[in-house]
Formats: sequence, structure tokens, C-alpha cells
Amino acid sequence: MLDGQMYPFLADGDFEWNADRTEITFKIKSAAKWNDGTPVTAEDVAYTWATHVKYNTPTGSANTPYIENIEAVDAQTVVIKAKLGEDGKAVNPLLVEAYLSTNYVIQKAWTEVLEERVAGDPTALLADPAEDVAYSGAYGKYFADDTKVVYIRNEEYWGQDASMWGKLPAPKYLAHVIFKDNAAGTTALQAGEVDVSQQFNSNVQDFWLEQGLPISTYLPEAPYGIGASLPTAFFNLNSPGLDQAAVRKAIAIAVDYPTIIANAMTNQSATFDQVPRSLMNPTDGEQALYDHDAVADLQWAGNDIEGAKALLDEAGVVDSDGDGWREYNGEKLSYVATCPNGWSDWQAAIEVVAAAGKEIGIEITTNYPEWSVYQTVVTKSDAPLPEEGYDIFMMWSDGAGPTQPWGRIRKLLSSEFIGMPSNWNGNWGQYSNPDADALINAIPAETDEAKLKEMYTELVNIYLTEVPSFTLMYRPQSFHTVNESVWTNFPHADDGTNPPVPPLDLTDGWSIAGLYNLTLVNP
Amino acid sequence: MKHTIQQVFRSGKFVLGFSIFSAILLIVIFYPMFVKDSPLAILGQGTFFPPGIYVNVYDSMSSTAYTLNLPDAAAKRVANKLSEEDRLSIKEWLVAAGIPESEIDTTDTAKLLGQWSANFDPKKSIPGMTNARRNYFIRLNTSLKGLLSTEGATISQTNPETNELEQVDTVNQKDYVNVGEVANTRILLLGTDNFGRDILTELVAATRVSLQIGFVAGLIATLIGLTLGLLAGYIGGLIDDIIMFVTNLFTVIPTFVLLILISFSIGQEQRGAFTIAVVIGLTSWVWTARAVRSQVISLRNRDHVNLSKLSGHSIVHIILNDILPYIASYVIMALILQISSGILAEAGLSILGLGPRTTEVPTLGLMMNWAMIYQAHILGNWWAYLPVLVTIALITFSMNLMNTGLDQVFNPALRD
Amino acid sequence: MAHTMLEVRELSTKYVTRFREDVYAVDRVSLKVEEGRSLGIAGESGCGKSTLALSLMGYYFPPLHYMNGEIVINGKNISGMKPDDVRKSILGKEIAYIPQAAMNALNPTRKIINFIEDVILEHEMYVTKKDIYDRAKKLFETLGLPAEVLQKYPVELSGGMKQRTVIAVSVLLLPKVLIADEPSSALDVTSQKMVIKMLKQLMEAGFISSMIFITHELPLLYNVVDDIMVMYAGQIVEKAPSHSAVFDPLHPYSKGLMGSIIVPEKGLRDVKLTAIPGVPPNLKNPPMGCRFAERCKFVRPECRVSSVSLREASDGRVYRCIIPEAELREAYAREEHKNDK
Amino acid sequence: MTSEKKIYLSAKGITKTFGFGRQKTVAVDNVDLDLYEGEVVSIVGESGSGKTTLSKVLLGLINQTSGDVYFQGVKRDISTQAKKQEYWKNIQAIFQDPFSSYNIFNKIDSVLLDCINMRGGRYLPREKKIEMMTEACSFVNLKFEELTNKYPFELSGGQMQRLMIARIFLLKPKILLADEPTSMIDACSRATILDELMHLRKETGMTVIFITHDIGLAYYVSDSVYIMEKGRFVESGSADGVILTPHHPYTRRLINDVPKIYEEWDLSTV
Repeated sequence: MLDGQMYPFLADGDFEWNADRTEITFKIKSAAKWNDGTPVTAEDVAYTWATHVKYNTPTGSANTPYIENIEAVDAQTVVIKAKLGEDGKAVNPLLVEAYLSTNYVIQKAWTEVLEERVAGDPTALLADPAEDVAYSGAYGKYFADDTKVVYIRNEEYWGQDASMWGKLPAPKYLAHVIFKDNAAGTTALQAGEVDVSQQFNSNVQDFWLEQGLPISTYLPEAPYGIGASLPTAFFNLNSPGLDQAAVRKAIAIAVDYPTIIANAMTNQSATFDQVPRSLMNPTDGEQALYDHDAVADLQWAGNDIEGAKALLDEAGVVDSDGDGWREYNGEKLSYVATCPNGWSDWQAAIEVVAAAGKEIGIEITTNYPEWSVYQTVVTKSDAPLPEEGYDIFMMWSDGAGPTQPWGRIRKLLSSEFIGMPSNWNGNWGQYSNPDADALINAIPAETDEAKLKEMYTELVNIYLTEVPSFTLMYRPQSFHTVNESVWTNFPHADDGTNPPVPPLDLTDGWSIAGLYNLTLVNP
Repeated sequence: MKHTIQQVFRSGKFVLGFSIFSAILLIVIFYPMFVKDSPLAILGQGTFFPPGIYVNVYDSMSSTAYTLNLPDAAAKRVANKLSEEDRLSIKEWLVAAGIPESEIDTTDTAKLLGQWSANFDPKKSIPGMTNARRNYFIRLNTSLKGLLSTEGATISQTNPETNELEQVDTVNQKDYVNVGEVANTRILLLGTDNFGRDILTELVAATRVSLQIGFVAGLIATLIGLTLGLLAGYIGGLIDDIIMFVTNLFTVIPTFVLLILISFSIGQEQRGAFTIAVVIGLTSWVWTARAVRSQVISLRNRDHVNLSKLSGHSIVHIILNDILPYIASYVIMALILQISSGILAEAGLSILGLGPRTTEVPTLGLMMNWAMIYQAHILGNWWAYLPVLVTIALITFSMNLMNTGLDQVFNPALRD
Repeated sequence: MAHTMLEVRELSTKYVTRFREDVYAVDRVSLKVEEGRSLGIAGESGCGKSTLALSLMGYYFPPLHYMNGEIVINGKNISGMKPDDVRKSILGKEIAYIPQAAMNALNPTRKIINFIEDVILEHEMYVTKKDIYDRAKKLFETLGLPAEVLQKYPVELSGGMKQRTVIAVSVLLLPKVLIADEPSSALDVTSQKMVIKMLKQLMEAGFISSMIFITHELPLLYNVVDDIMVMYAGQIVEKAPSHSAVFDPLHPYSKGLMGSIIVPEKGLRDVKLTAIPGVPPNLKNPPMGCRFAERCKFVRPECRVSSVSLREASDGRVYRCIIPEAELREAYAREEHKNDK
Repeated sequence: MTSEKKIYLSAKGITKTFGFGRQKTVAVDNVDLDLYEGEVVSIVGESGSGKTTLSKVLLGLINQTSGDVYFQGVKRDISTQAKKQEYWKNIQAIFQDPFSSYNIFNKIDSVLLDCINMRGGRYLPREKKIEMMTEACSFVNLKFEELTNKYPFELSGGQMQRLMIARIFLLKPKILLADEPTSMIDACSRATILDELMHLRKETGMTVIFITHDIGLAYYVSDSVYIMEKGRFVESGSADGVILTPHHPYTRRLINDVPKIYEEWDLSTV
């Protein structure tokens, strides 16, 4: 969940590593049932993995380097065997752990039906709409078309078991409405047609302050939600001048982050004064993972025009022809900052980045290609980014999860993603640093807290010194704004739940707990 | 000529349109001389500051305080913080907390606040109360602190040496500052936009750019339309067939769709205001060409053209002297229409996100686009889009007025 | 004595240009048309013929303005009536008007019979469409128009046929007086002849009691009307029976006008056409004295001093000139003599 | 040879069609015409008879579809602008509508100056030009001093048309094509214009083609008359012969339908 911890749901209690950290053992809850009434078994877990491997699904190919096999010891007990390196240790224990929380268990019986239906064709298997799939969750499909998807509560849901909640979640139907654009979604939220809005609503506080609507967010005050991702501006390290750390850092420290947060995010982000920049989420768990004092001198809160100018002057990047713009190797520094068209908060942030360039003598113009064009260019990591048009560009970084912050750092800094024809992981600026790579490789196997902190601090140090990319804001994993015209008691800060149910989508895994407390406003 | 101009200015419609347009033009020309800020400078941290006069709080604290004994000051202060609605809400809470309704008097502020501070508990959850309501009570509680105090507020500063707070000054409740004496005040007549830019300054600059786009687009469209129309109409024959074929092609394809396609395909890197103007101009000449052609065809058979031919004049001379002056008034009207439709086309394109790139210049369409993206229309931040809409409307309205005014003068069928 | 169908006394009207200038187009015109008679009005363009035609109907709307004078149609004085009442109770019933471009007034999307229905239903409430059709058919047949025309659209008819149709429709309500303002001038000669024939038929068959016919084509006028009134600069300059007006004009202007007649008849080639130099005066500020003085061969100093009133000649006609009848005739004889030489 | 009248302009088999396919209309259909030096010829026809089209072909303003025009016995060649200008020194026109014959944006002087230029007087001294213009104006009883620096719309229709005659006076072409020069003019001014036109003809001995729909007018002015119907000449001959003893039914009808004053106008024949 957003605190970086893993909470058992289908599993009965926490998983356990063996002493060598080569095997994970956990049990499936005996109460857990599929919607057809049969129990969820260890065999289902094992067969799910076997199917991924057999049909080489994306999940299968992504995890086979780390997972040797998944076996069912008995009806309840599952053992995951990690793939071992030459040194006899697990290649990456963190990613083995991550498998637990990031993949669905699929019923074996249904999988066999499916295999028969597609006659072993992997493409058909992946393309199957799975209308008849067995599920273990509280809600099943009721209706779906282009504008909405409706789920209906499974009245036999095993969450009623005494070991769980002893009752069913409150709403009988859940409707997921698909809106044309953000404005339509906002209008629907205002009108009370939507109970939970997970999109970015600018100036969310106006709903209750100005308009007096019964709308609230997880936190009552700014930033209104829990930041769990770091929207990041990447530098194209092949662009002339941007191969210089000084130029990169100068741009990064000149940017007016308070304005980005106030204007682009309408304050729905913690500021860099509140949470100094690092590679970490603004959550307590991640923030504790690095030594704040050790990198305090490297951190910046933005708007440091003089500092940026000094940095550039020092690096010899000066305006030699008097046109107001600095040159590097005789070439005027002129960049294009981009993000996908229509992604309004990113666009507004990019505008502020561009404004910063002007202050320090670097010409930055903005450009918003369509997403289809943008993603093709950015994710093609086996070729350099175009020097024209993609000098500074925005992408996301990993949110919260059990492998974090390691996974995020890997995706921001690791050179392993260079050369992929389709790179949806990260490091789109194609940064390469052997020191960083070594640290990233070492962390998964490390268990010593102090050692880990040291290593993370070193990575933050590299990140803040080299500036291959820079975070522009903190952003929630998903926004969580509720209209309480009908239901109330949505999850909110200090609502007394344990574990605190964070504002995810209220249906996935533990988040379902958020639906149990709902009560009607006027019962 | 002079006579024609006099006639034009006798048309009420033209004069009204001309006045509006001149006023806009004068503002566009003179406003930047007085307000020298860059129109794209981000002034505000935060989005959509409402219109008004902004007085620097820090400077007001250190400005000379004047004591004004205004009798209703306290009442206004209370009314500002504690509305009638708030009082009823307090009552609602108190009733839920078990106070008998008969003991609550919402008109007695002191008593009400006393009961409130004695009974309010932010932790307490009332069944059926929404989280939004709970948050409201917490905010209300905070805002009510010190409401009935008769004391002033103390201003303290950190002493850099001792790192301790030292009292510097006291602000009394009857202290007033003269806004004229405050070092920093800023009038934001139209507030700020989603970037924190001064909308008025931006609007003026945007109007100028949009007018420029309109003029360039209109001139290009009119020039192309005029040239093709003259050639097709006067020379006729195969040239006419070819030109009309192309023109008909353009007529069949909806201009705006064509505009969107071209605008999309040139990519945003190349999309400056001037490029957009050229693109608009290149796609909107069709009707001018058709209209000029038909006018020329009817003129071509007029006897004065025949007479000019018989007098041995060349084609160029005939077109310039015997055709052009006759359609000049029409062409001027077409130009005016083209300018105003150019401005609208830019706005339309920009609202779709296909306008000029943003960091360089503001345009009316881009302002609309950003206001829409940031949901100003949903959140009721009228100052972000209404003035833009009004400006667009005024420009096109004034141009259309001038046009109908001219039409009345030039078109004998419409004379009264 | 015959019944007077239309009597106009001292009628003056003006129209206002869009520059707010008054043009005094009809100046103290008096005329009388008796039952069974037709009156022709001749004159150059701009002399006030058409304005007079419009003024005679008593139906004034901008830019035309009534100034003073009286119009009595069939005993009814309509000069003080409101335009709306005139339209409802006078137009079509008492007096009908056919302008030059009447044929273009037909709505191209409606059949002729629909147009006729509209006209009748406007004035009569309890008629069936069948009745209307029968009535229209009878009228058309009487006037020599094919009844099929009723079921046609205006575009299916030739210009001459359209004009004749409009004329037929205009007499549907049997008006007493018909005012025809250049009804045939936009037509070819054959159609023109048919229109003229029809107008004569209307009189003969009693659809109308009297007619005022306006044209600048004198041979036509001569063939249609009983009396000719020559207008110049908003005033009547001479009124006489057709034959004497054409062959023996008295007023110098009439003399000039009649001298310019061209017809393809033997002897024409020997005639010396007379020409009147100059242009008519601007009616925004009509001249003080005789309005024709500027162009008159026989002008005398006193002509320019005071306005000239109509006077009666020995044969009963009226003319507007200070020169006595005898002197004028003498002068004309001298002119002729000179030409012969 | 010398006693015979010289053929000045002749047309052989002139055909002019407009449009093609179903919309094809034949405006002038295989017309022959011989024009002798110094005579006045009228082409009479109702509107739509093709007389104006024929006149434009003769003028060289539009090209005939087939057939040839011979000028002074030689086949006319007006393929270039220069050749056209040369041709137009010999043949000139007066058009029907004086109001549309002038470029309203040019002062009246320019019309006359154009003529002087065309006759090679471009570099004459200003005084000489004014003298020429004054002479031309006085020929048509207009005062140049009153007209100079005026715009056409300040003139009456009659004055405009007289100025057109003044223009011809300056140009002194061999042939004048007068296309309904009086049909838009009031009857009294019409006499003046005809007078002046005939006067000019007498002075210069030029050949005149009169295009008109008014058979009376044609009879009054011309030596010979061509009657045109639907693009063809149906009857031609001396004015007296054609008008007083018409043979072709169309001619007869035309004459019959025009109102008469000396004889009875027979209304029964329609």
C-alpha cells in the first residue's frame, strides 16, 4: 500500500523467507473462495505462474529471470523459489517479493477451460476477453459499454467470513464511468453524479470553500492527498549542452517549483520545502531511507536564479555574442520542453520550466505533441532521442510498492533500459553511470538497514549531483476526491482504520476495506 | 472618394462598429505603454486570483496606522467571519451535542460562541455527518478564534542574534492604513489566470496578437482570393476552369477541417502565431475568390470595359483601372470579414489545442484553451474566460457592424 | 354629364432621399377622369409621372410623403385616410395599380391560382376555392388568356404572359380606376401590343371604368388614351385630347416632345426631329418662374420671374405658358418655314 | 470600279455559339453582311436576336465560332494586342447604356485623353490636347470647361451619350458601330443625339452600323436595313423597301406591332 508495506489479504499471515533468502513460503487463507464457491488454493497460485511461463506472457517474461518456480506444497501452502545467481544467492529477492503483491491469482479450473478454448495459442489466450473468468473479489461484472462499467456485489463473497469483516461491503453496485475529459468528470463530481473522483480536479478546495459542496479529500488541507509518485522532467543527454551536468543542474535549480505546485498542481502536492527533493516519495517510510543531512547541501527548492547563473558561468557556459542567450561550444543553448498534449498539469509545469530558462539565458520553448507520437518517441530506447523537440520531457516514475524506493531509483538511473526497442520502464534520458548501476544491483540482496541507508544516500547524492532528471512535483498515485451527497465515511486521514486504508481505487486488494465503512448520508 | 468616406461615416452601424474597433485598437496600442510587464510573466503563485486590488500585508503592517473610530467595524468583522449560515450550522451542531434548542440564540453572538467553544469537539463523530461537513466545522472553529477579542494583534520578529521572538509592534483593531501609502499594491482588474498571470495585461497582448493573426490571415486570404478571382473571372476559359476546379475542391472540404488537418500536420514546433495566420489565410480564400470571380464576370461584360478595350488598353490596365475599383469596396468588405473570421479561426484552433505554441505569445484562443483546461468555467472563475469571450465577440461584432455599414453604403439594394 | 371616377385637386407630394433632401415631385396637380375615359400622362423621365401615379392611390409610405391636396375616387375622398385603411378598402377595389415591373412581383414558388386565391381571400371571407377558380377562369377567358395559365408557376410563363396575368389579377375585384405605369415598356413589341389590346378590352368589357396610362412612348399613348396630359418638372404643362396633343401641341415643351416621335411610317424620313436642349430642373429646388424657361426657345424675361398658371386655349385644352395661344402658333409656323428652307 | 461603292467591311458565314453540349446556344447563325463605304446600315432585331453578339464579333471584342470578317477586302487579323489596337483605330463603337459605358472612377477627361493618345497624340502639349477636347465637346454642343474634372455620374444620360459621340469625333474611325445608342435616352434627348450622330457622319463620311430594336429609328436613320431574327438575317435591303414593303412575315409582324400615329394601328392582329 502507499506506506510501502505489504499487507496479507488472500494470504494467511505474512510471507516468510528462508534463511538463505532463496525461498518464500506463505499460506492461502482458508476462507478465501472463488465466486463459484470453490476455495482458492495453492495449486491456483502455482498454476497461474506455470501458465505465465508456458505462454510467455509479459508477466512471465518479466519475472523468469528472478523466479525459478512456484509450487503448491499442499492445498494452502505456496513456495516460491527464487532464481539463483552464480553465487548461490537469489538474483533479486526484492522482485520476487514484488511478484506477490503485483499479480492476480487465476483459478486453475478456469485457466484450463480457457486453454482449451484457445487451443494453446498464446496470442488468443492473451486476447481472450475472459467474460466467464472466476474471481475471488467482492464484485463481479454486471454491465459494460464504452461509457461505463458496472460491477455487482457477489453476495457469497468470502469477506463475510468471521475471520474477515463478517459482512459484505456496503454498495451493491459499483459503476465506473468513463468521461470524455477531465472537465466532464469534474462537472459530474460537482453534480453528485460521481461519488469518488480519481482524476485531477484543479483547485479542489473551491468545491467546499467557494461552492459549499459536500466534497472532501483524503487530507482536509493541501496537499489534499498522499503523494506517491514523482512526475519527472528528463533531460535528453544527447542534446548539445545537456550532456553537461552544470547546464542540467542550472536549469533544475532555476525552476520555480512553488509556482508549479501552486499553479500547475493547484497546491495538490507537498512543496520541496516541506519534503526536500531526493529519490523518495514524500511518505514517512521512504523518507527514512536516506540520510537527510548528508545531502542537504545538494538539495534545492528552486527559484535559485543567481545560483544557476553562477553555476553556468563557472562551467564556462556564458553569453559570448551578447544576444542574451548563453552558448556552449559556440552554439546557442536552445531547448524544447515537451509533454503530451492535453495533460494539463504537466503542460502547466512545463510552461514554468520554460519560463525559468529565460531567466538564466537558456532559451526553452514548449511543445505538446499528441500522446501517440510522444510515447513512440520516448519509449524507443534503442535509438537516441531526437535532438530537436525532446530536450526536456516529462514522464512518470514508479509510485508506491514493496520494492520501492529501489524500483523507482532503478528506473530513474539504471542504464539497463538503454537499447530496448520499447522501454516502458524508465531512464528515458538514457543516463549511464556505473556507480549508480552497481548500487542498484547491490540493494536487493542487502538486508542490513544501516547499509541500505548508506547506499540509498549515495544514490540520492549521485542523483542530485548529476541531475539526469529532476522531479517537478509530488503527485498522488491516484487522486481521491469524494462527493458525500449519498455515501459518507469514505476513507480519510485519521479515520481510525487499521491498517489505514489509503485512497487507492477502493476495490483492489485491501482497498476493498474502504467500502465497508460507507454509510448512507440519510439512511 | 471623399464623398464615399463621408457616406460611410453617415452609416450608424459603421460608426458604432468603427468606434468599438478603434477603442480596442487604442487600448491595444496604448496599454502596453503604461503597463510594461511582460504579458506572460507569472505574477501569482496559485491559480485564478479573483479581480481586485491586492495590498501587500507585510507593507501594511509597517505603514502608518490611522485610528478610525468606525462604529460598525466590529460588527462587520463578525459578520465577515460568522455568516448567518454559520450561525445556523453552529446551532445544528449544538443541538446534535445535546443542548436544548430553546437555549440556543443564534442572534446573541457572545452567548453562541461561548456555547460553541464549550461544546465543540473535532473528534466527535455525529452519525450521518459527512466528512466534508466535519472539515467545515473544524475550519469554522479555527476561524472563530479571537473573533470577539477586543485586543489587537501582536507583531513579533525573530531576533537573528538570540533567535528569539521579540515583540515589534501591535496592530490595534481600529488601525487603518491608507492604501496609497502602502509600498506594494497591485490592481488586478481581471485577476489572474491558471498560470498566475495578470489577465488584463495578457488579454491586451493576446488581443494584439490575435488581431495581427487576423490581419495577416485576412490579407493573405483576400490577396489569394482576389488574384484568383480576377484571373478566373477576367481571363475565363481554361484558366477559369482550372481555378474553379481548385476552388470547388476547397469548397467541398470544410475549411475548418482542412485547417485542423494542416495545423495538426505541421506539428507544434513550427506553429508560431505567424504560421497559424498563414495557414488560416491559405485555407479561407475560397469564398473571396468565388465572389470576386462572379463580380468580375458581370463587370467584364460591362460596356466601359469594352470601351476600354476599344481604346487600346492592355489587360493589366483594364484589370487595374476598370475592374479593380469597381470591386474595391467589395474586397474591403471581404477583407474585414476575413479578418474577423481569421480571429475566430485562431480561437477555434487554439481551443482545440492546435493553435500557436504557448510560451511565445498569448492569443485569445490560447487564453480560452487554458481557462478551459483548468476548468475555470466549471469552477466559476469567470474572469479567466468571460473577458476573452467578450473581446472576441466585440472584435467580430464591430467588424461585422462595419461590414454591414459598408454594405449599406456600397450596395444600392440596401439603401433606404 | 358623365360620372367622375377620379378627381384630384391641387395634389402635392414629395419624396425624401436618404440624404434627407426633399424632392417636390408632384406640384399642385389637378385632374379629372370621367367614367369610360382614359387619361395618358406623358413626359421625360424624372418629370414626376411615376410619383404622380403612386400619389394618386393615396397610399403613402416612405420615402413618399403627402403634402396637400385632395383625391376623390368614385365619390370617396381618400386624401386623409390612413395607409392601412387605404390598403384594405381602396386598393384593388376602387383603384388598381400596375407598375412597370409588375410581372416580377409574382412569387416564383406559387402557382398563379394560389396568388389569385390570396388576393380574393384577403377581401372576401366566404368563398370556396372552386368558386375562385371558376371566377378566375371566366375572367381569363374573357380577356383571351388561356385558363391553363392558372395552374402554372410564374417561371413557366413568358414575360408578356406574366404581365397580362398580373393585369388580369389586378382587376379581379373590379376596381373603378386602373393606373398603369409603363406596363409594357419591358416587353417586346408583340407582347406590348397584346398588353395594350388587353387594357382596351378591360375598358370595353367594363372590368374598369376608367384608366390612367403612363408612358414615355408617345405613339403608344396616342393609341391607347382619350386625353393626354403632358407633365414637366412635377407640373402639368398641357392637357388635351390625344389627337390634338400629338398633332397640334401648344406648349413649347409638348411641341418638342411630339416632334421627337419616330414611327416606321411613310413620311417619317422627311420629318425633321425636334430636339429640346438641356435637362429638366432639379426638383429639390424647383426654379421660381416657368420651370421650362431654361430650355424654352421662346423664353422671355418675365418667364423667369413668377410662376405660370394653367390657362385655357380656344379649343378648351389647358396649357401652362405666359405666351398667348396665337403668338405661340405664329412662332411655330415661323420655325416650320425656316426648316423648309 | 471608281463609280462603284467600295465594300468596307464584310462578314462571311459568321456563326457564334455559346456553351457546349446541351447548353449550346447559337447566337449568330451563318450571317453574311456587306458594308459599303459611307452608308448607314441598321441591324434590327428584338432582344435575343443576336444583334449585339454580332456587333461584338464585328468589333473584335469576342471571337466568332466560325466564319470570317474582311476589313477593306482583307481578312481581319486581330490575334495580338497590337493588331487589335490597329483594327480599333478603324472601327469604334457607342454602346447602349451610357451609365455603364463610363468607368465611374475616372474623370471625364480621361475618356477623351484616351482617344487623343490612341490617335498618336500622347506627346502633344497640354494646351493642344485641351483645344482638341474643347473642339470635340463643342461639336456635340457640350462645354468642355463645364465637364472637365467632373465624374461621369455628374452628367445626365444624354450628356454622357453625347460625350461618346465627341469621343468618336476625336477618334475619327472609318466605321462606327452604334449599339442602341438612344434606347436608354428620353425621346427628346434622342433627337439631339441622332442629330449629332448624323452630323458627325456627314462631316467625316464614316460608315455607320446601327444596332437597334426600334424599327422606326432604323427607318429614320439608315440607307439599308437588315432584319435579324434568332441569329439570322431574314430580310435586308434599302430602308424604304424593307420598311414600307416588307416581304418576310417576321418583318411584317415587327412593323405591324409597332404603334402608329399616321395610320390606324391594327390591334386585332395579335
